[in-house]
Amino acid sequence: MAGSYNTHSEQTRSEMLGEIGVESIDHLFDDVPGEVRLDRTLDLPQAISEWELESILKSHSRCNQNVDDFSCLIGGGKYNHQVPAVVDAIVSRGEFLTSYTPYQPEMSQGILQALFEYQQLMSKVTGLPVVNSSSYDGATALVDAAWMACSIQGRKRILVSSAIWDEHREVLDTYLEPRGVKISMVGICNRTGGVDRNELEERLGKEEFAGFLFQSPNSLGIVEDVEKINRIIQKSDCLSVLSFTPLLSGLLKTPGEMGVDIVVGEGQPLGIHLNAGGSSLGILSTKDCYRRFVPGRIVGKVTDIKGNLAYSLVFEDREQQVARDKATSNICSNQAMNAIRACIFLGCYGEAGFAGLARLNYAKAHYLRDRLGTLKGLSFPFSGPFFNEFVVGLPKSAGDVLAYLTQQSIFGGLDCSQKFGLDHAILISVTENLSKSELDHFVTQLGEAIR
Amino acid sequence: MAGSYNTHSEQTRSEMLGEIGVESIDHLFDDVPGEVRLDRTLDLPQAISEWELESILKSHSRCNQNVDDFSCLIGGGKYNHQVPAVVDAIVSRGEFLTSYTPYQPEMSQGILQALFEYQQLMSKVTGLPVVNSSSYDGATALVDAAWMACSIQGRKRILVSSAIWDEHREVLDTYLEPRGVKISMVGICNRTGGVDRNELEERLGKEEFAGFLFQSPNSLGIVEDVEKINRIIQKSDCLSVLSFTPLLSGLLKTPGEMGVDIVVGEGQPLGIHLNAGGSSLGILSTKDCYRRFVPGRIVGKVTDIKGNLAYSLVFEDREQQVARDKATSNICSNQAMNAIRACIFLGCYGEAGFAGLARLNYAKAHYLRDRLGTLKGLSFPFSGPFFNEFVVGLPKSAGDVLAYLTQQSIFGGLDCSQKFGLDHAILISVTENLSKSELDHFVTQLGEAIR
Amino acid sequence: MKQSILDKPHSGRGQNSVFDREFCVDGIEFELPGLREDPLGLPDLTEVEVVRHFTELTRESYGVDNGSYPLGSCTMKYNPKRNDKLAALPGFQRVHPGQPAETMRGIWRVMYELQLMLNEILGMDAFSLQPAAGANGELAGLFIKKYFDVKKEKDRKVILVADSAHGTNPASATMAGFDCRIISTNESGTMDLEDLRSNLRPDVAALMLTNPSTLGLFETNITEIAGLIHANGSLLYYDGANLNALMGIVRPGDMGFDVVHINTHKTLSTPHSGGGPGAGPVGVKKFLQAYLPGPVADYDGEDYFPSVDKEFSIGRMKSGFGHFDVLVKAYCYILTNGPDGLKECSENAVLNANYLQAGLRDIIPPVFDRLCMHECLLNGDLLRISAYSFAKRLIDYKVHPPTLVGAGCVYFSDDLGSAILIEPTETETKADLDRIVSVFKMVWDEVLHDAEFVNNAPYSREISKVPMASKEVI
Amino acid sequence: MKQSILDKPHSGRGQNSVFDREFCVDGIEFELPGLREDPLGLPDLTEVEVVRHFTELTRESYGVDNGSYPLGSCTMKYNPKRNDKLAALPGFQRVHPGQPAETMRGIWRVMYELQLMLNEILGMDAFSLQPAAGANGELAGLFIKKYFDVKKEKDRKVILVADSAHGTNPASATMAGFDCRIISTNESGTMDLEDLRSNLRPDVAALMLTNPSTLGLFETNITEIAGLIHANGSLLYYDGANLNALMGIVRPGDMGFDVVHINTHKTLSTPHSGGGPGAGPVGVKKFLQAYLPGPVADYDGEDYFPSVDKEFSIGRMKSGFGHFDVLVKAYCYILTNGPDGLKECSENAVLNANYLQAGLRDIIPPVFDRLCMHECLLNGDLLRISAYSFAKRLIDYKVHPPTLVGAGCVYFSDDLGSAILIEPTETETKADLDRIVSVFKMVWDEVLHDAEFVNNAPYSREISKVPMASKEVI
Ligand SMILES: Cc1ncc(COP(=O)(O)O)c(C=O)c1O
Ligand SMILES: Cc1ncc(COP(=O)(O)O)c(C=O)c1O
Repeated sequence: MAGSYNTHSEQTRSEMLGEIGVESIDHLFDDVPGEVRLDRTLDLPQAISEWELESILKSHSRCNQNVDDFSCLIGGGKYNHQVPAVVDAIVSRGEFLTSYTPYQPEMSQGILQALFEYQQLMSKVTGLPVVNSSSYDGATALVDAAWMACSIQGRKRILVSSAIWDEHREVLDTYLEPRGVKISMVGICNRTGGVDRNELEERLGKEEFAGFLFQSPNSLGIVEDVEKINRIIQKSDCLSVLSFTPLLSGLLKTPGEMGVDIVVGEGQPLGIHLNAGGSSLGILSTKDCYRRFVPGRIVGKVTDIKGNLAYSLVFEDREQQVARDKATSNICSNQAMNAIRACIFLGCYGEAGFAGLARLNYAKAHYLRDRLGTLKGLSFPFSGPFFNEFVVGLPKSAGDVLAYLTQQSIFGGLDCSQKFGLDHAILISVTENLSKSELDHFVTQLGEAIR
Repeated sequence: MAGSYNTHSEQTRSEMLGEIGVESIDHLFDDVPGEVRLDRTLDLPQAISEWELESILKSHSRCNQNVDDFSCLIGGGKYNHQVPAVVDAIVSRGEFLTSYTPYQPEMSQGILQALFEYQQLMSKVTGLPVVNSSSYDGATALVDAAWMACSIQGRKRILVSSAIWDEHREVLDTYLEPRGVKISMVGICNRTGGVDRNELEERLGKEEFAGFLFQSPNSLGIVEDVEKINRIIQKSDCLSVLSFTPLLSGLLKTPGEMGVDIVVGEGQPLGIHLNAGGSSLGILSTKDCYRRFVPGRIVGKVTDIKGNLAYSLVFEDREQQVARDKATSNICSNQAMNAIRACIFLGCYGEAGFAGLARLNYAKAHYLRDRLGTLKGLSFPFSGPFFNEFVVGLPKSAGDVLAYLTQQSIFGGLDCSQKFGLDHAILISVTENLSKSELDHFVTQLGEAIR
Repeated sequence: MKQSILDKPHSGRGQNSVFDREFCVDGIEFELPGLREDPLGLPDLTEVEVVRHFTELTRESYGVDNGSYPLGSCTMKYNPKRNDKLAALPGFQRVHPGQPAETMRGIWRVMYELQLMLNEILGMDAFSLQPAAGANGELAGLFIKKYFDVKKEKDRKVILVADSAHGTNPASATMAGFDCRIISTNESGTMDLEDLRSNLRPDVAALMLTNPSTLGLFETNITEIAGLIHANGSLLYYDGANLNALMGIVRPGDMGFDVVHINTHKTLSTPHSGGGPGAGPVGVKKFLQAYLPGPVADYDGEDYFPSVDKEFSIGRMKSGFGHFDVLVKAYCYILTNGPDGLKECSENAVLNANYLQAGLRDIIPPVFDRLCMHECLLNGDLLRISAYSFAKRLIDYKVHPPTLVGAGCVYFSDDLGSAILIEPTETETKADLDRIVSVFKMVWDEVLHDAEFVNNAPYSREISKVPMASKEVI
Repeated sequence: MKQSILDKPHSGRGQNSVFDREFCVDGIEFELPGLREDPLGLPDLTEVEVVRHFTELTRESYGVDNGSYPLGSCTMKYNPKRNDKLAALPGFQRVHPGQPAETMRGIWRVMYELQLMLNEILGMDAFSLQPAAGANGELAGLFIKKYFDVKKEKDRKVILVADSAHGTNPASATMAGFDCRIISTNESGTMDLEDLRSNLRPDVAALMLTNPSTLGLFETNITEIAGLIHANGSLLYYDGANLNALMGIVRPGDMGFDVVHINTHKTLSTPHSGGGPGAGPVGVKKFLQAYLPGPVADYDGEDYFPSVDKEFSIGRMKSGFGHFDVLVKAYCYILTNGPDGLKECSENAVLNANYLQAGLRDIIPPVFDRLCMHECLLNGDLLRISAYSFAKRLIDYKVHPPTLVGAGCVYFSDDLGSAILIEPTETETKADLDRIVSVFKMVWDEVLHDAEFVNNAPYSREISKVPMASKEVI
């Protein structure tokens, strides 16, 4: 017998079969028609011990470079922010890690409270009262928001800024096309790199949309003037849907304060590892009046039979397990533990730390931008304000430059050539994790690369 | 203000000072004579953030090679055995990790039980009923045993096998010399590599010793014939003290069964990381009649006021906090969490797994020994039986050979030249962690090295 | 209810280690639109306060590490610690998805090999690891209706689902732009073939089926069903939530399924983490391979890399590459078990469920009197109190309640309103199972003596019983 | 008492993953003397059983992560999680001590820098990081009597210790081959200088002193004491267990101490892990440097490496190189705090202790009516029940009892039999301290109303009160 986690000895199995009244394990599967049963052993590698497993996985992991060994200036929606050790320490505790969705509030007050506090803290960050206890990631949260807008407005047309992440655009297509939602795009202002507000106003004046979806900082790193955009939207009968980086609230008024109807975002910067593009967190937040359109789990307060307050999953009649084909979404498993990561992250940094973090990101990115300004041959195609990410025009192929930098142990940014009329260009992101000497080294190496 | 873990704002400090009735923080230190007070800031690096700390430590850690990246054939008392992930997962839980010595049994039944179970499981492995809840490491446990023997026998003379680890010998000297204990040595049989039993018998016949200290496998990898040695010891009025590798009990009769009086050992192989020579575990076990001579903490059962059984530290009148200058030892903090590691390790492997592990170590080591037998130029100076470690004679300088192997990402063993009449020789250790292909690769590379 | 993190007295210090000596932020003018002046309202706590707060919250939670968790349809088996450890290797965890492909070959290798292993376990030809969870896998699978568009069969607008289907099935159908038709269950607990036949019209794109069903029974007529579906030109969709019964024994692909999804957090032991992240790989037969969401992992005999069929792929299901951090644990699980180990898992899962069914039949008989698969559906009608209340008392004996109406995500039709679905999984020992049975019997005895007492359970937790479908307090 | 791991029903499977397909062990003849035939008697459990068992045991334990732990003299401050994480880096954790020196330069660098930082914090000239814990550091420090041997002053056979000294002080003295003489404490809680003078004879090798003392008070006469000791040709030994009061404020080296040890698991925040491992670096003034136990870390301007003074070193205190895994956390702690942060730690530690002393003085006045340092010694005589029983009731309010006779390792002479030593540490917030005070007051009120009730506390734990010095049940 094999397998590290199997339990019974042959003798125990016999005993148990005896109790059941069945002769052999095989007979347990009598319902399976003989003609489809597998008549051979699965063609998989044979079982291995813990140390063999460890050596195989370590060897695979060593085939990857990682952001500990490289300076990482790649952003594009996922960022190499510090994950406080406290976050990892808490979420690895078995009571959280090995639990299921908390269907039994009596057994799960702790995890329900953590999710509730996620909703509360995230609500501070978005400035809107309702937060679901997670969508899959920033991209699917944007889909969720788009669909919410359609449902709220009873209209299957949405208008989208062309400066959202490419991946998000792709995901919108995947989900909305089969559902018959029509997507139209608004371009950017070639000077600032922000949404072309004139075009926006024009489009909204001419057509009816369920919502306008835009992003800040946008895919060129430009921090949009949310208030101005919102004012334009409000003149039409269309909802404003903002996809934002939560860290921005460390510096700016919250989207809610600025009048956004539905706020979504990628939660990865909040204590979630990069995971090679693996699991992250979709933030989704909205106004009270739209609560019944929200997808996914919501934790709220109920009373137990003694009348005491207790946390519980609430408002389930929107969800698939109750509403079935009428549900706001099909989401069932979500990103609960990553939401809790974000909650602990916000708890660790707190008011002062969260603001400090945003400031430091700004300061480092602007330091680098200024230093790069001294390099001959670079250009900065957009004049709009930026936070911790910006576009640099290069005098030669971005691919070559990035390849050179990779050889110097630098992930130098993302190629954004041939977009928005750019020729050779890269999108560079800076986080608190980059030291001054790393930034200076990057400047030197980029200088080398474009010589 | 600086520091990541400090609590109070300036305002809180003022409030608190007000409650105390002191004007300033400075006044709290009025008892410190002005002439010795530090009148400057400590000359230390300025405070850093979590990510800076992480980058510094990662950079230091990268200046070391490690046994994940290298094939490790170094043993010599510490071994690259698998540490089951379960062990790390449990001991990192805050309830255990951040607790103090369990002085309050009511708050600490769990950790007391874990330590009690360590004592129980370790007692199975040593074959002796009494186990302390840890000495610092194998070396200091040997000192502890030596001093126990002296106290029991009222005699400050001990006889020691010359084939114990060099480090252990050094540690014996450090501790026993100031205390006036005389150490005599017994040589090895040049043929087998085991204790020279004739010399032993002769010495014991001539002089009176408190105890004979020997080691198995000894520092040449030879598994001593404990029963035979014990029979010799028993003819004299001297205690037998064995320092052993606990894994040996996976294959052999326990030292207790073979009649040893005090068993000590290095517990590192039982779920404790190598830690660059850092914290490990001293095993100490003995017969009931010697219980009052045992150093360190012991966990036992007591009754609470309702008459129910409870775990507690017991038998403290031997210890420094009660007996003070009459104590069996000065040990206070010990290796509790490493003892718990060993306990979980034994729990994970269990009867079958522990035996299996010992067998596998034996099998792999003997496979390598056989393969090396086919290489020209090597010699095997000792004929005694071995477990997972053995000496190989080289045709050229061990230093050169090991340096060559290091370049091939192999930690090839420990230099044991110029000892016991050896010329060029290395001590090679094999654990379950080395795969067949690594062993084969080692044979090839060693072949290259001695060409 | 513990004190909320927002109500903790703020120490007023906050995280004062957010600084970099080389960057003074104090003097900076932030040139951004909409600078904030008021505080956000986040708490300012010290690190030890944060640690204590969340440690305390974990202590009011319950996972597989704490005891039996026989939540039917959720397959709460042991989550191996070694997998958690290896998933956290920096060469996995600290890799940015935007890195050049040649700096992440190991990632693509793991994904590629996992795809192949899933092909073999499920009898499919190709997998995409993109979907974030089971329901997302369903959706991906249904988006493959693009196949019909390409075939110019645009009128296939209906998805058939069993009446016992998990809620995600109809919800996914709607999200993919379909209408649903429900197929009923017959007396023996399997799909009613008559009803199926009568609903199988040209507008049917696919039948979604869980096998074993959410009633814990194997669809004995599966080959016939597959024949009917295929004869109609429709696709047969496999909801793999219950795969744990079948590994190494029978493969969905061999049963005739064209599209499948699995939940790695069920069958393949990845932790469910209180709700997620999970992962929901979607697999297909050869003729649908080009439609898979991408990128998928590919291999050219030398390098491992991402690839996607530009023409046919249904597109991306999410940003990034699928939940690598979760998937790598599934990969570890398969490698550790090997083919014989996986088969034994399924054998023991079914053995354990039947052992429980047999042990409990005196007090809670099976709904369908036959052998079950990896979970048993028991009839709570004879219980004298509601199954809901009965289950709450189990909590006091440290047994997580099984799935039932009001607890767990499975859908039971009205006539199954008091059914109890128990899935012990293979990692429970016989002693564990015996204890579960004895706890049920103990509670049963308690009900006989003092139903009111049991009705007001649990007594051992921070809060008292929360009534079913409690109204939210705002 | 939970079921023992030895009493769990053995599943009979054990760890069946101990195998290597390439090495069949079944046929092997093991050529070893004394092969075993009978089982050892270890349990055979599945992995989930092991995880559940030990998880359950942790849940019946209490650490700083769970709440206040004001155990006097133990300095139970917050143990930063980042330090645990970094100590586990494979480049630290998976390094074999027998590796060639050039493959472990990073280890020696950390140790070297830590030695220098300790020199600076303590005002000493050289440190060895070898000792395994505080008591082991003491022993190392006392072995430095070799200095007298070299100086041919072999008759210095006596160590002076304060009557309030920790038990390890006299025990270490004995283990180092000395006799002890006890120096008494005067009315104001500091060392009785008269008694000291009268005991200061030519046979005295050293005076061991904790400063602040274990009574929580600073030895105001420290310079005078140092003068006396040195005039006698003896050494002044510093037991650094209470260093947490003094960082950045006053340095033992500047007070005249010749030899010091510290406990990293106190002042420098390394977890005490339920008893250990700790670490007890030992430091000396220049003239004793050569005697330090080795190897110590050294640096030649290029490389970091181990070194030892072959002629004078007292030798090795243990195998390996000192508790690197613990020491690296201390190193992280110092780096994170920086000089100002460390000073603030000590300031706040003293502030917190005095705040508690002030808050509690109505019901439990200080033994010595003056400002205390990092811990306060309170007089439990007025409590109406024993301090031991009083403290047990605190447990029900989730406050770990402070140090007192029968709890904690500090030694109190008879006249201090009901004293209570409280050390909150700097990582408790004002709110925490206020809660501790209110809990004490609550219990005080309870005593007034129902002393018997308090006497039988605690009520919230798995077991009831264990009487002081309970007899072992065999
Ligand atoms: C039968 C069935 N289908 C689908 C799902 C949804 O899977 P997920 O929660 O991974 O989205 C579940 C989950 O419980 C299920 O049991
Ligand atoms: C004053 C004093 N000295 C020495 C020690 C012994 O230190 P360790 O437990 O690290 O051996 C302690 C520990 O509590 C102490 O408080």
